[in-house]
Amino acid sequence: MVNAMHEWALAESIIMAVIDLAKRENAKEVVEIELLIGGLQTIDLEIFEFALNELKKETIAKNAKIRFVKQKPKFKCNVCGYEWIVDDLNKVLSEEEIESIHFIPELSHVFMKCPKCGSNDFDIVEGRGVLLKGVRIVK
Amino acid sequence: MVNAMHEWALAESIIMAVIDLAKRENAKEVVEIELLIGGLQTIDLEIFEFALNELKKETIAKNAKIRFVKQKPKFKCNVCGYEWIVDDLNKVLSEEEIESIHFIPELSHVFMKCPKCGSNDFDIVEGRGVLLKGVRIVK
Amino acid sequence: MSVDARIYRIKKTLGGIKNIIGVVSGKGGVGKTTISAVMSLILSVKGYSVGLLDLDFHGPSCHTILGIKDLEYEEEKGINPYRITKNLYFASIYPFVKDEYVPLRGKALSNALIEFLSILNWRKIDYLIVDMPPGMGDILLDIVRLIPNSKFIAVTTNSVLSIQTVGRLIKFIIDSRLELQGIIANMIRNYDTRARRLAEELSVNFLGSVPFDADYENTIGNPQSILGTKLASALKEIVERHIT
Amino acid sequence: MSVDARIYRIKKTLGGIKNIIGVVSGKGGVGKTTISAVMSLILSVKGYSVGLLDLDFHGPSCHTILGIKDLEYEEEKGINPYRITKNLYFASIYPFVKDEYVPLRGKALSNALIEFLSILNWRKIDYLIVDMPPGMGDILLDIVRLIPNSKFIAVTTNSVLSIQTVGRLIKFIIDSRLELQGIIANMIRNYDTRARRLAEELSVNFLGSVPFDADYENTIGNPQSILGTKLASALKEIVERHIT
Ligand SMILES: Nc1ncnc2c1ncn2[C@@H]1O[C@H](COP(=O)(O)OP(=O)(O)O)[C@@H](O)[C@H]1O
Ligand SMILES: Nc1ncnc2c1ncn2[C@@H]1O[C@H](COP(=O)(O)OP(=O)(O)O)[C@@H](O)[C@H]1O
Ligand SMILES: [Mg+2]
Ligand SMILES: [Mg+2]
Ligand SMILES: [Mg+2]
Ligand SMILES: [Mg+2]
Ligand code: NI
Ligand code: NI
Ligand SMILES: [Zn+2]
Ligand SMILES: [Zn+2]
Repeated sequence: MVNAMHEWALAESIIMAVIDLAKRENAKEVVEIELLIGGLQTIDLEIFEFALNELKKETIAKNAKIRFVKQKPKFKCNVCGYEWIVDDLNKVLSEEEIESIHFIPELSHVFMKCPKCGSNDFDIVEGRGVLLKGVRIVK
Repeated sequence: MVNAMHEWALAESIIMAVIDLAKRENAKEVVEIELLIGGLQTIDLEIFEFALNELKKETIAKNAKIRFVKQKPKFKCNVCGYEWIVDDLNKVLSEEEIESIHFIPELSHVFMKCPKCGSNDFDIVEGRGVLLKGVRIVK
Repeated sequence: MSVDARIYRIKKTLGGIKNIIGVVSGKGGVGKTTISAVMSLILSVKGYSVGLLDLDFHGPSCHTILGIKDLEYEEEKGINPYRITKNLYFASIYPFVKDEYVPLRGKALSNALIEFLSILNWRKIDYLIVDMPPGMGDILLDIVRLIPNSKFIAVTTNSVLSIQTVGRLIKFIIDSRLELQGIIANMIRNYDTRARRLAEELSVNFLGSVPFDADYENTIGNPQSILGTKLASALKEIVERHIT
Repeated sequence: MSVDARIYRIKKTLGGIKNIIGVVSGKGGVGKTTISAVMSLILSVKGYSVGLLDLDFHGPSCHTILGIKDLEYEEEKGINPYRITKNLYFASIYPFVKDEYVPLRGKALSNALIEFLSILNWRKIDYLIVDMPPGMGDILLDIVRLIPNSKFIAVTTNSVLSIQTVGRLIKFIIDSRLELQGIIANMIRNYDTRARRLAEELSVNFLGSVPFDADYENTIGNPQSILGTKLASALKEIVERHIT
């Protein structure tokens, strides 16, 4: 059910943060919200966008343009130093694993290993998930 | 006793790393070693330099010029966001505490608190201790 | 931009909870998980609405005590804690990881915690009991940072090894100006003197002792039987006297 | 520059040690510290040169078992582990922090570990016993990363809660292609069946059982008395059969 999906929670965090930031800056209006969309979290962007638009209604951000910057998940191994990008999670993970990572991206440490040395001890360098990158306001 | 001080261990790490890096690059000679000297560790720079010079004798780095870049310890609180620099550790720490931090800089979390909110939960942003910043070689 | 948006939703979803109680010790194996789980059962049987949150991501085990095998979360603009009974809710990373190992460094642990807290939907419950991992790392520091109104119960055995580690932790709680409800001495065989002395020395409440109960192990996984143990009776008295 | 120079000296100073054995469990309170400390005593009494390294930075306690109060390190182009007897060496962050609490996030924990390892001067000893903290965080991951030739002994009690957490950890050790010497079942009252079954299921050695020893607590702090306990006798047998 589209209206129940957890993307709503992610959107709610973003809108609450944007409103608070705007208020603290004494903004008249929020004109743009820039969001990083990391591919590891595999969010449903359509639903996420729908939720953002619903939630910003009747707020200081109601007219804000939302810009998404997509980022592929990139990892770096702490053991051997190898860096890699995953283009398609479906090639290395089961549906169930992708679902767990969808809720908590750090669980990629449970289900993924460094392709070179086999270690779970890597860093998620970029492309983790949803991130508030910038807010443009007018005062 | 100058010849026993633990600065020798720090110097040994540096020289071993420099030699290995130089070898892996097939260098003929190391001409410069740049070191960051973070103030939190309060090393005895004279002894440290003496040790470096002794240890690089008869190595590929024997003629290397050593450059020190000093850095004051800077902290950022994870709770309230406050950032601060400590100019003189003696003003906020006992001699014994400085000594513990001298051996393991992270023990500053045991003996220091955020000046604004009182939390031990801060990051050492810079000025932690000795760090190999760069090596200049000729091939 | 260094604002973590997730923290806003965490404050909101936890904002409606009357009492958030972290069960801590610094020391492992003293009974934090046991006391968290059994205390939650006791409170819920008494009619309070209760949440139990397992934050031991490296070794989640509340679900084992409660005998829950196939829990799945329902999505509802976030995820709803699993409803065990009509007034007992439960959240753990267990359904996501099952029996796989969970090797997470501190930074990842912290990020996982914040993500998890930010997508959970807690009702306006009376108690949220938080089962904390051992140590004084990212999970403890983040709970202190993100939920400054949480209260704590420190658990210790009567062994010197436990006493000294719990002592460190309690000093941290006090210095951080957080509310410590008191100390529970667990797995007591004959004496609880060291635990009582620790409470006295640090001027904190001694909430009571829970005996070592050899029969308890066989009730693990069966809440009804757990409630009949000597362990549960002792904990019930503590709950009645100090928590409700 | 992303080279950590300290790692070079760590490899060098640990390079002369014949056996590096990490005592692990994932689970807290199962006896890792007890077994690490008592095993070190046993090995040293047998004449081996032994180092004991306490890596539980959040709650160091090996020194308490060994009854060492005023240890100070000697500087010798680094720091020398504290010499307890002529062939037993000891290192811990305890002398630096005393009874203060040590609230370190993972990143700091990792950095402290690397710094400590890089300034210690270990002799060419026969055994280095490493007392590991609970969990699967920075300390475990760094030991695995920095000392790939270390061997491990997993400790568990016979409780389901311990078994499942130790099970996770052992799978991690196996998947990481590290050498697991086997499992020790500790604090055994009647049965060690679950621990034995775990060893069988995972095809790892069952090294033996150490009984729950009610008299042990009173010997803590007195190595001579510790060596006379039933706990030490059982551990001695295991050491003789599987470690030496
Ligand atoms: N009062 C008690 N009597 C008997 N066994 C107990 C008691 N409290 C805890 N235990 C057992 O002790 C072990 C450690 O308890 P646990 O709750 O896992 O501790 P922690 O969460 O602090 O690591 C478990 O095997 C548990 O079943
Ligand atoms: N075989 C045993 N018999 C009796 N008590 C034990 C035994 N092994 C450990 N203990 C006690 O159990 C508690 C936990 O042991 P500890 O070594 O601190 O575990 P860990 O290092 O795994 O947290 C301590 O109080 C210790 O004295
Ligand atoms: Mg898998
Ligand atoms: Mg002080
Ligand atoms: Mg627990
Ligand atoms: Mg221990
Ligand atoms: Ni979703
Ligand atoms: Ni020094
Ligand atoms: Zn790798
Ligand atoms: Zn602060």
